[in-house]
Amino acid sequence: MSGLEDLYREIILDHYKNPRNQGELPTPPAVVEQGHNPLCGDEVFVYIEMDGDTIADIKIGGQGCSISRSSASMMSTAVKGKNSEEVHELIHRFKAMMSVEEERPGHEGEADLKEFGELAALQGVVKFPVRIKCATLAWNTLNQALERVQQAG
Amino acid sequence: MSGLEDLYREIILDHYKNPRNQGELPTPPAVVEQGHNPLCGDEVFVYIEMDGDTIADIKIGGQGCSISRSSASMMSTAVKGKNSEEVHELIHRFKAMMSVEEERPGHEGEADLKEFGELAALQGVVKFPVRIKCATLAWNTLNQALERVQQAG
Amino acid sequence: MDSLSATEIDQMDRVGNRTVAEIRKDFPIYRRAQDSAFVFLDSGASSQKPTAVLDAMDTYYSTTHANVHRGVYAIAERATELYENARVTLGRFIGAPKPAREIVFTKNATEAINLAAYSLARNLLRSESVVVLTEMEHHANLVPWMILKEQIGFEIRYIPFDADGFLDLSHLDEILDGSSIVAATMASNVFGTLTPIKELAEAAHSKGAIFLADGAQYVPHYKIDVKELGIDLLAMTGHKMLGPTGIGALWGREELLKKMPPFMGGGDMIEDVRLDGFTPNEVPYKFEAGTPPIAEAIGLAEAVRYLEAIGMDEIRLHEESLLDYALKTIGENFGDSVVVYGPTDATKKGGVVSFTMEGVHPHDLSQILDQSGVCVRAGHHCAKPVMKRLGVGATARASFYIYNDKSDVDSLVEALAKAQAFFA
Amino acid sequence: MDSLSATEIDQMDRVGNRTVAEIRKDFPIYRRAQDSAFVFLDSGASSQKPTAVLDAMDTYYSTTHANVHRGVYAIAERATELYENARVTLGRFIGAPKPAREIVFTKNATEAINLAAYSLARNLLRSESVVVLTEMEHHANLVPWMILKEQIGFEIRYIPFDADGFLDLSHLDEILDGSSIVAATMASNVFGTLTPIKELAEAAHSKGAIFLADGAQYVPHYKIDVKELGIDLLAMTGHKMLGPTGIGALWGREELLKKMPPFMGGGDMIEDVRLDGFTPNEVPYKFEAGTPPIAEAIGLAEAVRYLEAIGMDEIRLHEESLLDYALKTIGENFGDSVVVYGPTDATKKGGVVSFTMEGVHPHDLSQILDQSGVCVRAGHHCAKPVMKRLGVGATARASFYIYNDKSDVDSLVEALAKAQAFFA
Ligand SMILES: Cc1ncc(COP(=O)(O)O)c(C=O)c1O
Ligand SMILES: Cc1ncc(COP(=O)(O)O)c(C=O)c1O
Repeated sequence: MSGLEDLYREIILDHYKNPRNQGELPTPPAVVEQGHNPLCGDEVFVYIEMDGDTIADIKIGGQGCSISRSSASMMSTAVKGKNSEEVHELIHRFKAMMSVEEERPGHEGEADLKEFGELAALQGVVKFPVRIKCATLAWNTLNQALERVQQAG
Repeated sequence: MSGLEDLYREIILDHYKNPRNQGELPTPPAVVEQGHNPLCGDEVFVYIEMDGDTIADIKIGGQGCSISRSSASMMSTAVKGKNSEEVHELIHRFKAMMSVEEERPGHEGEADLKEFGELAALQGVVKFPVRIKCATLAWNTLNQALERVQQAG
Repeated sequence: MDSLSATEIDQMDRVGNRTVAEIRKDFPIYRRAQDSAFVFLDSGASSQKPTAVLDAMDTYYSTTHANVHRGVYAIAERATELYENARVTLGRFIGAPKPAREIVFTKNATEAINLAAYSLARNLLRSESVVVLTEMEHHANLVPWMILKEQIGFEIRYIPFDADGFLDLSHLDEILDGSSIVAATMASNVFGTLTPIKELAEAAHSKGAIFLADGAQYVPHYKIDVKELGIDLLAMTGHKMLGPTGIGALWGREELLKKMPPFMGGGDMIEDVRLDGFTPNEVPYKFEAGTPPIAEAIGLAEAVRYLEAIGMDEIRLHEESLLDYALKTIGENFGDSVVVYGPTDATKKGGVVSFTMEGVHPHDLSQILDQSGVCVRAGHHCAKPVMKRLGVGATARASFYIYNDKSDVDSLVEALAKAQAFFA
Repeated sequence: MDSLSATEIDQMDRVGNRTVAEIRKDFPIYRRAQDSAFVFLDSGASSQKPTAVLDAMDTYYSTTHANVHRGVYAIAERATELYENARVTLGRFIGAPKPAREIVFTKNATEAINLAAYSLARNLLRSESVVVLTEMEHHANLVPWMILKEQIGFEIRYIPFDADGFLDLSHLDEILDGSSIVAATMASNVFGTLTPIKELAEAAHSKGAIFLADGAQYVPHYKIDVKELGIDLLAMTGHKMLGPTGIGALWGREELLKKMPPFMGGGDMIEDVRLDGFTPNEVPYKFEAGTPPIAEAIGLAEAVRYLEAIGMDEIRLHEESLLDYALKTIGENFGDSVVVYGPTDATKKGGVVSFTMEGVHPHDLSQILDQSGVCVRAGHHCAKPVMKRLGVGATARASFYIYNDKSDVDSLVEALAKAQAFFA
């Protein structure tokens, strides 16, 4: 199974099998956004409950592959308790790591990998272009949820 | 200019340069039908005036290439004075010669070529498939004009 | 599987009088793949192409290319002739009574269905109309109707399917009541199940409705006679039947095509254009706007000749034997940990096996199989309503064609076992 | 023509730093034609294809073919990558600000215009709306609007052209008043004249209208920068720019594309489908229903690379020199017996000469030229309203591209003289 270790790191499989923050939140006060991967049918629901400008709670629903589910799970732990600017920065950096940002911030992204903690495990996905959409699905959906919060506010 | 004699027989060029029965007829009593060759823009107007079941007069208008104009000109002399059954038979046989009838009547068509008179000169067109539409344009238009007569009658 | 007879094995390793090994020599992709395993089980998505098809297109481009229908010079005439002959070749292949006038070339099956839908809608559909589809349609036979519904506001009704992936016809009469158009796939691209097309066509006609068949998954694998089936319109796609990409076709009964208004406008589909309007050309040209996929039509005709030389009945027999073996082997090896969707009787379906493996998402499964050179599709197969009914987001799908043999099924099963171990 | 300078002759016999003789070696059709004369002057209808384009497609089919966007296995990923790279290659070629999201692949320019027309019509056109076209459009940019007008009932206004084949902009402001869409060709396929696209786009925008440019005859021959021109939508076709048949594209500003509703429905263009409706995918996928012309997109990208290597400015210079020579030589040899339509100033038009010969119908002319191996188009060039304005049923048209040289023009003139003698 050579080549696959890059994709399926231990930690990814762990988040896949034991997803964190799974479930729903009552809306309102939470908002929920649904994301689709049109290519494979994966779906994610991202519930966020804000406390002022901070994500007080987050839950993940839906179904998907190991990459999509583990990325969502890791994301949920990474953003909980962060304010919207920090979250946006994280989204930006995550997408840069997935090389899907229009302006790729050069090697900056790589240098910052350490701070990514567990998320860095998803780096190997870049070598499997079709799977990038799996990894970014939850992040794009979170972004939309934040936009919804902003519009409502 | 080898190969072209088959297409451009003397008689064809003669009808092209000196078209017979050119002009219009007052409608009514005549009927007129317009035909288009969608591929090249050639147009033909066929005017027929019936006397009972017989084509008493026919005039040809429009514009087109040598094949289209000479075929119309020869047709006009061939059908004038004939009754509709005879004309339909002629249309059928002409189209058979052009090999565009669904059921091709085997070699029958060829055997009958003599009776075709001048029209036989157009036989060479078959070797130039794109030009077949030029040769049959007036004939199809005449057919439509006869249909119109019948519907009106 | 020691119960396999020699005949059964033989059936899997040959198609008619040719061995799969021989057939593979006709497909250049198997040459490239010689040093690494290449177990292509995704012909349901798109088939590979034989050299003859590629050569037909190259020869065309290298000797005769010119735009069709308009040139009076020799290569333009020859190009026109090749293009029109391709129409007749495809028409005859499906039993079209008037092949030269009933085949409309499109870029794929999807365009064929959209063409039919847009054109029929204009004359036929009002806000009170009813269009009947089935719940197991590919998006290609769902979304065009939904787009038109948004604009016109008619009702869409669905013929449901049962747990085995067969259409449930128990309420057919009711469902079809008042319908103007009935459109159904001939073979499910998820289950492989065959739909009772003749029966559906008759039922539609008894209500005065027009019947459209989506043959995308059927025409590549079965002998078909549109007249015998009594259908009105048939959508096909070239790339699933050994032909190139960029070509498909709509067949329609001449009388019906004549009544249908044009869809797209442009060159070639007109008889006359004035600034104040236009007169459409005759069928089938009325529906072919602009420069058509000329080389692609020529390539598709060559694919049809290739299929005919092998024999459609032989192809079906071959696929059925592979399917039968695959269903049995998967069952024996994985028991309940692999769920196969659709009937388990190989005679009732096409060469398609959709399945899920417990604990391994189809996406991951496909990725891991790829490490063993095994190519299967993973996803919703453009049939999201079917997925919803099955209660899954996606399935994995293996599909067979003439270049597959017993060893491919064995490779699949082996790779599945590895995947199961990896995610255990 | 003894006044021709060495530089002028050189200009006709080379393109940039390559001679036409060298370039012809890249085009297999010139190999086949070596023993008989082959003077191809119909690139305006469809161009020939270099080996590089055919090879790119063959290599794709022989090593990587699989359906795109859906497979997780290696060759499907690679096919997707090649297809998406082709999008970017074409987008960059025309200066698209966001190539990956702004190029929609279609089967030809005609589909591109129909897509734009059908989609825009839905949100934008009502019975009181106004669409402005020009009187010198190809049917591809007339008939789609006429079909929609039959359904919606808006007004179509035309910008007229003058005796030289230039658009007459004297009443532009009036004509554009109240318009929602303005659509114009960038280069007339009959006269070769160039239209003032930037000016038209600005005028359209000043009225709040969307501007669509038909680049079918322009993109193959000129450097183009959509951003610089300020247009909103651009239709292109592959087969006129060294690419294969079966591929074209619509470029659109991302913001505009995002607002436009889908045209055809099917796989790949959706984000979600339920039995009660669907959600469209993001741009550009929203407009690409069904399996796209994958190999064709890859072939077109190769054609773009080939054109770029030669240099668009060099191509224009070369064609201009041939055009200039052709206009002069025809004038000198045939005087008033040959009428050339459009301007006689080669700097103001593309490499197209439309003409008629007294006493010889264009159809007959083309047939006789073919005997000398000279391929020109005869007919209405899918621009019947233009023919009507000129008061002719048809013209003959010679058009130039990179593989033409001075000897081709000389052969044309010689063959014309023979035809004149034959019909004298
Ligand atoms: C000006 C113009 N527009 C549009 C088209 C249509 O191109 P296609 O037939 O490739 O769709 C053509 C080519 O015939 C053209 O010359
Ligand atoms: C049942 C069915 N219908 C229609 C289609 C659409 O075919 P295409 O993508 O070639 O238009 C497919 C293929 O994906 C299919 O399986």
